[in-house]
Parts: sequence; structure tokens; C-alpha cells
Amino acid sequence: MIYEVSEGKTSVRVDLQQVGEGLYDVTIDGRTLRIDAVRSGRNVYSVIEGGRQWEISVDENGSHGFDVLVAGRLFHLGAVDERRKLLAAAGQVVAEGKQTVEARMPGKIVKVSVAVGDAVREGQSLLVVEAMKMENDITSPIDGRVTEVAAREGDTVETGAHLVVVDPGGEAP
Amino acid sequence: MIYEVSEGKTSVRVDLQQVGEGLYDVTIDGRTLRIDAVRSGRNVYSVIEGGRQWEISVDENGSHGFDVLVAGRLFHLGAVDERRKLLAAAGQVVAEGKQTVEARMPGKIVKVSVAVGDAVREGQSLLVVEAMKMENDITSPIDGRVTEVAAREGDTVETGAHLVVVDPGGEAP
Amino acid sequence: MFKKILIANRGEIAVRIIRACHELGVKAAAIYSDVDRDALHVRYADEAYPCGPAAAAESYLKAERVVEIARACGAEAIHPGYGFLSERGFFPDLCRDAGIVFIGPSGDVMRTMGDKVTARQTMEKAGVPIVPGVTERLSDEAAERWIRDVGPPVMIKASAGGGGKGMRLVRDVSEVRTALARARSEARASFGDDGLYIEKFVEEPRHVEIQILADTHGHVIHLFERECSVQRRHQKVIEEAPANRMTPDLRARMGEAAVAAARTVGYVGAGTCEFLVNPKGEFYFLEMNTRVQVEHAITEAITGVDIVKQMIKIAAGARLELTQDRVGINGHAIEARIYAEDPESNFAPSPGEVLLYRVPGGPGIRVDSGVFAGARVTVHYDPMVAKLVTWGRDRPEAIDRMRRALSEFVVKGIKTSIPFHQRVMRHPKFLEGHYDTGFIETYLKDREPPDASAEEARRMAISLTAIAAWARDKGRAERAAAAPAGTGPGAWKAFGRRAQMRGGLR
Amino acid sequence: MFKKILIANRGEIAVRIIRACHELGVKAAAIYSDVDRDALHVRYADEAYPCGPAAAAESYLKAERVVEIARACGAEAIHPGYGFLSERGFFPDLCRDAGIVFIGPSGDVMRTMGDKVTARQTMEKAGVPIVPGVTERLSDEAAERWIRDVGPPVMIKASAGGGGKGMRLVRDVSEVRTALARARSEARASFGDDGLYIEKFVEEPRHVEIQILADTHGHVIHLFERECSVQRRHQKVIEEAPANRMTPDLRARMGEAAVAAARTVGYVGAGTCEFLVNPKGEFYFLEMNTRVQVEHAITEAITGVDIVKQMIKIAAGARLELTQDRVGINGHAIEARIYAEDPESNFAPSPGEVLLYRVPGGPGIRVDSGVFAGARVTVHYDPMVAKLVTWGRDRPEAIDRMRRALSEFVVKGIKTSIPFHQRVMRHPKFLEGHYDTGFIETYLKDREPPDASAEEARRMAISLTAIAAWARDKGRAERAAAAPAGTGPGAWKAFGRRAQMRGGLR
Repeated sequence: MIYEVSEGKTSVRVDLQQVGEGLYDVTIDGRTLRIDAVRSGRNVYSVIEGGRQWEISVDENGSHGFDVLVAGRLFHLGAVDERRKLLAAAGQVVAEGKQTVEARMPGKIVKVSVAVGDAVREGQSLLVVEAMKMENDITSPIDGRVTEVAAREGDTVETGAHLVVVDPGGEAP
Repeated sequence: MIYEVSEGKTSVRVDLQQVGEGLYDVTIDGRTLRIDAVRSGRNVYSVIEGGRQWEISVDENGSHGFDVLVAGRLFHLGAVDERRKLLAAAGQVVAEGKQTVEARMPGKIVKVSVAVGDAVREGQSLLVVEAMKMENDITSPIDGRVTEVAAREGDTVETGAHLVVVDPGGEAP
Repeated sequence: MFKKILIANRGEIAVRIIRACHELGVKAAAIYSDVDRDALHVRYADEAYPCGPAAAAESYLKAERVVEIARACGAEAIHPGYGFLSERGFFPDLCRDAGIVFIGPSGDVMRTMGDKVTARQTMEKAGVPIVPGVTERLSDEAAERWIRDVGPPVMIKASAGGGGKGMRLVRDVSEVRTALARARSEARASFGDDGLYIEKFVEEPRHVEIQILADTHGHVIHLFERECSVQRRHQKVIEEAPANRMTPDLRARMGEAAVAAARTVGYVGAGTCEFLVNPKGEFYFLEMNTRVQVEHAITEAITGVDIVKQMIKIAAGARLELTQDRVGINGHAIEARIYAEDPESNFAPSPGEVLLYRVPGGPGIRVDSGVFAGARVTVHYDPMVAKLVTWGRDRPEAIDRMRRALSEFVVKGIKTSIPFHQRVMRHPKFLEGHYDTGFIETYLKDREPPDASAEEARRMAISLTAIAAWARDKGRAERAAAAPAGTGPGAWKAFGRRAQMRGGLR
Repeated sequence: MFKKILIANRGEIAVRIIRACHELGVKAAAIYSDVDRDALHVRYADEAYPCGPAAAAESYLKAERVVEIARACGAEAIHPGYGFLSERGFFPDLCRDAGIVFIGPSGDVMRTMGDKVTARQTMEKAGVPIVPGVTERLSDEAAERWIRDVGPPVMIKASAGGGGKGMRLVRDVSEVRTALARARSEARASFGDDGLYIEKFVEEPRHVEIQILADTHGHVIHLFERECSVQRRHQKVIEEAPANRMTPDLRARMGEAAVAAARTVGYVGAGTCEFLVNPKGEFYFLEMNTRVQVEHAITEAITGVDIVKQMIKIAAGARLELTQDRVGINGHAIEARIYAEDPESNFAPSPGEVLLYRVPGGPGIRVDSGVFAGARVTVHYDPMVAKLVTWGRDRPEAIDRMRRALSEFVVKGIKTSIPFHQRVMRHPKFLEGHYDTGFIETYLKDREPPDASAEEARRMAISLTAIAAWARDKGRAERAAAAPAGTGPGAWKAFGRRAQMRGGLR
């Protein structure tokens, strides 16, 4: 089984072979690891590789994403098997085009700082969401122009709610 | 719903009415308690009755048995609804007749002290099972005569394995 | 001693107070909002009463209702914990009028200390050093003028504030207007009062606070200091006791100042005087917290004194059995606040169900949890889910234990700040103990530079991602395959059909 | 300091040692039998290696294999924990020959102290008081003769024994024969050696032991005493430090005796001298445990000394940084051993999967767990799943905290001794601190007399039983009802049939 595992923009080809109960040969850039991975409780694996033992927590995050916690370090990785690559590629195109800014958490919109047509810079505040008694700035992921504002002040929004769309097409001032 | 809840030889009639989500009216000897019982995790209930809060652990034990831990006190209770009472009654008869001594834990039989035909007294050692490096005496629940010995020294037995049958019929010496 | 105490709070501090009650043989009555019926503080309580809907303003902040519940269940005293009603001056009055003991100082003391402006004036009179600033409530114009005069950096604060809400640091005059606006809106949102005041900002400041205990018989002692300089957005994240770079002389002078402050206002109960200390060892009064602090546990660790039990005994009228010369510092303690938030995405709150919860153990470890496996973390309340405190014979041992304990701590279902704390415990500046309140902003803004061990970790992360993806896809495939097969409901149908066929053959 | 240590053990003590390694920055290598691949000590280790099948004799007791694993993975030292190979004299020799440091005393010391008979003789020479008895190995006949001469009560013990295995109390001459037979069979089973010896039984004895530390430079200190008089079948169940009814004078004399014992045999590492103390305050040497004790944690709690880290530092050749006058007793600590056993059915082992595991927290609590939610407790090893230690400024506070902590401790899936400990913490004799090793047999044999609170508890238990039975029956009914309904696989079939029908209509 071949998986394309990606971190941000970089990605690596991983060849995975199950060779026994909870036993895998994992090949990354031509180097093969024999991995003994047992999972108990909720996706907290005990992993033994070449004698070394790691306790590794793996959480699915979205359709192809995984949050992996290893030795106090958190990695956000994506994995698609080769048959799914085209799909993923398509996803990429979208990701590089218009950016739909979504709510990262449920909360109340206390301020909307932009309107349709506004030019915005990456990192510029688009709106402020209050959750858990804290005001959280939601910023623009890219330079561009606001093409849609779905959020209104006072709205209560759930995680994943579409708030603002920014189009890199319109050049920033 | 009427349940017959028993502790040892005594038992009490319990009238149970669900009056809401996790809310019950429980009537015992004519006294009715309004019980708010929420269960999270594995059968550890948070129970509120008349303002008092109890954390109560309930484990099924056999077909009609429950082990209930309340405020550091462990109760072994049985519950059958009235339709099942006849069944239970039948069970009672057996329970008061021949006693089948079963293994309380998995282990190895290191000694069998009785043979078929032996007269035994309540509490007398029938055999010794070793588990977790400890020798555990298995004693007779009643006075009577041994009518069957299923266990042999050296055997490894699982929980619930039949070991010895003692019949109260044969009068003790 | 009281027979029953009502705890007007939730989460880990409610659990903490229930524990104190149980150790004193006092019944603990909890209150719970609609979303907290199954919360840990309810499960640990002897009694529990509903107090309203999820929104705090409709439940935990409804003072009259809380007092009424206490009266109705026969509680002789109320412990407010921290946050919620704990520093509302009218609440102790309300309790007194209902004939219920409020575990804490009087309403008057709260009003004096609760309003930062009055507090500064009072401390000034008591001879406690304070930071230069404008004490009267200001219009935006007046504020801007003052800032132009004394010159930045200055700190804008909410008069009714606390816990960093409504606080803004202004390093350039151009930021003043927006800073004032945001500060006022936050102040209004958090305290229903948009009064602001302004102070000169102390450079390289360290946050050092003194814990005090005062009984109703005029005895006041201090339990030494805590350093709380590791802050994010003026929220304490990591605290330690004793403080770094502390001298016996400075400790004595700060202790005396805190005791003087308490005496001046006739303080009763446990309280904390917060100071800023600059590199020269000069200290300035910041504010007094007239309640138990989140970080009280590190003082308990180095003194052996149970502060919450002391609060209850004091409220019951007992004399302090402790004297200043009978308390001492034993070893070093560090607290890491575990928040339900995602350190990777700007510490955004991360509510959800706690699916797995494995706390660290062994020597020198204390965990105060507000959750358990199966508990829900909601967006309605403070995102702190646990406090992890480690103790050691010295600071290095306390840090070794913190690093060790964080690696054992497993929380699944919600994201937590555990990885952030692990990073702090690796940071040379923290290990040196040489840092100020700018620590996080200065050193932890950027991603950590990759090192060898990070690369090994990455390789394992990539491998496990492939394995997890494979397991998931395999699972899906098997479920799909299983569907047609003759198991469960399917089998019933199959049996039905066979029965019909047999019928047909008759 | 070592770079890597192999831990030749499992369960909570392996976890304890791993924690010490991590705090010292030393890599910890674990070994695991076939049934322990997913055990907690593996999950906490930096490295883990299989050591054989489930049976200890085939895995954790295979000395040569353990040493070979250590050599192969480059471990410079081996920590044996307690039990298993920890007191086998040949094991330190084996390590030495393989060029690996054994963390503990030499094989010779173990042989001297390990054989109770030789140990008694050695102590007698060192001037340490011992219990009258026969030191040479005895035939059944000789043993019976001696017992008839000195008269019962006498205690029969296994020469190679420990932890109460093979021990029998004889109060009447008629019991001698059976007692000897059972003792020999247990001794053979547990130690592969049926050598026995006999001692006069000390009336109203209290078990008090002294913890000592000895470095490789001739420095020997003691860390005061522990009382372990709460025993069942000569197995310690609850321990506390300091001991009850202890005087500074007695403490000093027992401490000196223990240090003398250690010096006499040239002891190195952490060790414990066990004594019996009678009501007159006379004490008799019992045995010396040449390893870390299960109950070492209560000494850590009152002294602040990390005994396991000290063992490692000593083995690495470090000088003790501690001196007798720099260690002191701070407060009081109690340990409750949580066993996987059913207190209601004669403490029968209760193996199984741990379904839920919620440990207590808050001030003065330490938990050393060997399990976690999802772990399996097997019949192959010691049934202890956790140690709960509480600390207080005095004994009453430690007891209050123990009672409080036990009420918070939730373990589901296996039965545990928690309810038993709760009963002990309610017992007036224990609260007085006036008890001896006969405590359990004397006071806890019979069921507890019912009281008012027990009646309330019973009413709730009955109610919840009805509710649980109802929920179970309801669940069954619903599952039965659900079966025919067209969901999941059923729906697929339905869809299939519709498709066919449409086809037929074309």
C-alpha cells in the first residue's frame, strides 16, 4: 500500500506493508522501518521500532488529515493513498485559489471588520469571535479581496461555519 | 415496572416508574423516591435524590445479580421483574438443594482434599487453587456429602468451572 | 465548624473546595447549570442543585438564586472559589443579609480592592509602592493626552477588571485609539463596566505575588511568594514558588508590604497581593485578589499549608494556628495550567468530549482536574481543564518532574496546551529562571527550530499517519464488505426467506 | 551518570523506576512478557524488549536472558525493582560478570541477608536484638520437638522466604504437622527451596521497619521508620510513617541498629531492616530486605528524598549528598495498597480488563499505578494494581485525605480492595493508631455492623439495582425490536429488491 503523506506543502511517499498482527514494514525514502504498533484506549499507540518505544497519539482531522503527537511534538499530516491522489490534487487547486475562512470553534461574532470588496493583507483581522470569554481574532490567510461576508455581528456560529471568502485575484492595495 | 430486589435471603418489592429523561420514581415499602440518575463512562451513575448526590457504581454479576458500590459500601443484590419470578423461584429451589462449587478465579488446582462420598461440614476445605502466587482454600458452602469431584490436581481451571458437588441430603457424620 | 457549605462555582476549583470540605468532615453542596449536570464537581459533591441555563449570567452569576439555594438546603456558608461571584462586593452583603457566612473578606474590602483606582489610592496611603499612573476614570481624550505626556509604553486596564481581560499594552501613540476601544468593549463584555485607567508600563517586569492569610482575630501572616511571569495575553500560564532571583531581603520587604496592605483594609481570609518587580529588585503594587488564586496549590506544595481548609476555618471564626515563624519554604513547586485550547492555531478554544484522560502520577506530582473521561468541555466557561503541579527538593528537580509528568499526561478528544508546556520546559531561558512577563511573546512566537530528535519524531509521525490511514481505510472496506453478508438483521431476513421456501415445498 | 538503565521488572514498580530514570535524564529500557506488550511500564519506557512467555519463570525470572537483553541494548545498569530477581544472590554476580552495574547490594550481601538463618546469626554478632528461635534447618520431627519444648505460639518461616509466603503461625501443638506440610509446599512452590525455621511468636507485635541508604564510600544513613502492622496473611496492606506510639529514643535506637546491620554486611544501596516491636517497646530484628520496598513512597513523602533516584545515583558511584542531620520528618504519610481482589469473597484474585480508571487528585495525594483504562490484569503476576499514598501535616490529616481519596478512586472491570481500605479508615482502632499485626484478623473478620448511613446506602443500592435492571431489560427489548427494522444491511437489501422491481417493470 502506497500513501502520500504531506506536511504543509511538502510531502513524502510511504510504502506500508502489514507483516503481522500489529506489525508493519514502513518504507520512507528507501529506508524501511519494522514497526510494532499496538493501540489501546482511544488511538494512543504504543510503538516499538528497533527497540525504541514511543507512545503516539493519532487523531483524524478532516477527511485526509491527522494530528499526531510524538514526544511532546504535534504534527499536522495528511495521508492519501495513490488512488485518491487526483482527488487530493483537485483539493489543492481550490486551496490555492479562493480562501473560505471558517469558524475554528463555536462562538459569538462580536465584530466584523471587513466588507465585500475590501482589499486585505495576510494576517489582517477579518472579524472577532468570542468563545470561552476570550475575544479571538480571525485573520485572512492570504492577500486578496473580500468577495463574500457570511457573518453578521451578534451571530452565534458553530465550528466550520463559513464566515468570509477572500479572493487572491483582486490585487491588494 | 415491579422488580423483586433481593439481598441474600431477604428481598423487597420495588416499583419503578420512569418520569423523564434519566428521572425515576422508585417506591420501596410504600416510600417513593424521585431519583435523577445520569450515567457516564462505564456504569458509574451520578444520582441526585432530594438534593443529595451519590456516585454509585453498578456492575452486572451473572444473569440477575448486580454488584453495587455506594459510599464505600459494596452490596450484592439480585433483581428480577415479576414475570421472571417463577424462573427465579425455580432457581431458588436448586440453590437450596445440591451445591455446585465453582472456581471463583482462573488458576491451578494444587490439592484436592475430598473424594466422592466424603461427608463435609460447612467451611471445610474441599480443595486448594493457586492463582497470582497465592494458595486459596475453596471451602464447602454447606454440611453434606460429596457427590461429585470434577477437579483433578494439576488441572488449570477458568472462572466458573465446576469443581465439586455437595449434597445436603447425605447427613453429615 | 460548619456542617454544610455551598460551593458557588464549578470546574476544578469547585472540586478543590469539595475536597477541603470532605477532609474537614463538612458536607459539600454543589450547584450546576443545565450543561453541568454530569460535571466532575457534581459527582464529588454530597448535594447538588440546579442553578439555571448554560450561560453563566443566567446561572453561576445569579447571586440571589445562589443565596436562596444555600438557604433552602441549610448551608451555613458559601465558598465562591475564583471568578464568577468571587469578587463582586454585593455578594458578601447579600450572604450576610441572608444570615449565611461568606468565605472571604467583607463587601467593603472587596469594593476597596476591587476597584483598581481606589485600591491604588489606599495602598499609596499604606505606604505600599505603586506604579505611576492616572487613577481617575478617563475619557478617551484625557487618556490619550496623559499617554502623550508621560510617553509610551503604558498599560491600559479595566477599573473593574481582573485576569487580564480588558488590558492592553500600548507601545506607540498611534495605537492608543484602537487599544482604548478594544479595552472598553472587553471591559463592558466582561464586567458590565467600561471604566479604564492607565499606568506607566514597567520594563522587563516580573509578576511576583504574595499569599496572605488573615483571621477574624487580627492575625495576619504571609505564605511567601509566587512568580507568575509566564503569561499569554496577560493570562497566567505557568507559575512557580519560590520566585526566581529572589533574595531573603526582598522577600521580607514584599511580605511586610502585603501584610500591611491586608491590615490597612481589615482583610479577612486568604488573599493575594500582586506586584511587578523590575530587574533592579524594585517592586510595585499591582492589585489585590480578594479570593483563592488558581495557583494557590504551589504555595501549598512548598509550605504544606492547605490554604482552602484555612479559608474555611477562618470563616468559621477559628484563630490561625499558624504563626509567621512556624511557616517555612520546603523545596520548589511549579504549576502548568492545562487549557482546552489548540496551541498550534493561536490557542483557539477547543471544546468537545474528553474521550481519554490519563493523568501523571508518582513522586512530587499533584493534579487538580475539572474533567474526566466522558466529560464535556463546553464553550460556556473558562477553558482550563486541569492544573498540573510538581514539587522538587530544588527547582531543577521540580522542572525534571514537570517534564516527566507532561510526557505521561494523555488527554484525547480535545486539544490541550500540554505540548506548549513541554516546549516551555525545554526552553533555555525558562531553565535558567531568567525571564519576565514578555517571555512567551519574545521566545515562543515562532515555530521551534527543528533538531535531531524532532526529525526522529517526525519520521515516527509519518509512519503512524500511514498506519492510521491504512487502518481507517481497511475498516471502511470491511464495513462495506460486511453489509451484504448474512449477519445480524440480514440473517433474520435470510431465515425468513428460508422459512417461506420450506413452506412453499410443503 | 548512566545513559541507559534496564528495568528487570513490570507493573507499578517498573513505572516508578522509569520515572526516576526520566527525571535523571537517563533512558529507561523495559522488558515485557507476551501478555505485557501493552502494559503501562512498556508505554512509559524509552525502549522495550520481549523477554518470554507469560509465566514469570519463563520471562521475568530468566536471569541470563535479562542480562543478555541489557548487554545487547547497551544498558550500563539493571534495576531489579522488588520481587522477581531482586533478591536472588546469583543475579548481581551475573550482572558483574557481564560488566553491567546491578543497582543494589552485592550477591554476597544478598546471600547473607537472604537466608534468614544466616541473617539472624550475623545480626546476633552485630548486637542487633533477635527473636528467640531455632536457626538451623529442621526436620519435621526436630521442629515439632522444639515447638513442644518452647511451647506455642511459634512462627514457622521459609528460610528462603519473603513477603509472608510459606509463613504459618502455630498456636496449638496439634496444628504443627499440617502447618509444616503447607509451609514446605508453599516454600517449594515460591522459592524452589523447602527449608524452614521456627521462631517464638512475639505477642501483640507491631511491624516497624527502618529505611537505610548506603553509598559506595562507606556513608550509611537511615530515613526513619515505617509501620506496617496492617497485614493480611502476613502481607502488608496499609503502611504509615512515622510509626504509631514511637518515641525519639526508640527511633534513635532502632535507627542505630539498622545502620549497624548495614555496616556489618558492607551494605550498598537502599535497604530496609524489619523489626517486631512489642507493647513494652522492645524490638527484635526480623529480616533485611535488600531491595526497594513497595512502601518506600511513604518515606519519600515525609522526608522529600527520592529513594529510587538515590539508588541509581549510589550505583553510579555518587557520594550521598544527604547526611543524617540534614534529613528530617515532615508530617505523616499513609499508603493503601490497591489489589485486584474481591474483599467480599475472601480476597480472591479478580483478574480482567480495567474498563474505567479514575484516580484521586488534589493536595497531599500520590498515586503509583500499574494499570490504565484498557489494561488487562492477568493471573500471572502480583495482584497489586496501584499504591495510594496520602500526606498530611499530621496523622489525622493524612487519614482524612486517605478517606477522601478512596472515595474518589473509581476502578471498573475488576474488583479491588478499595472498599476494604475505606472500612479500615472508618475503624476506631485504626484511627486511634493503637493496633498490632493482628488488627485485620481481630477486628475485620466479621461483616460491619449496619448503621444509619449503611441503611441509606442500601436504599440507594436497591433503587439503582432496579434502575439498572430496567435499563438492561429495556435495552434487550429494543435490540430485539430493532432486528427486523430496515436499517443498515437491511436497507441495502430493500434497495436491491426495489432495483429489481424497477427492472421488472421496464
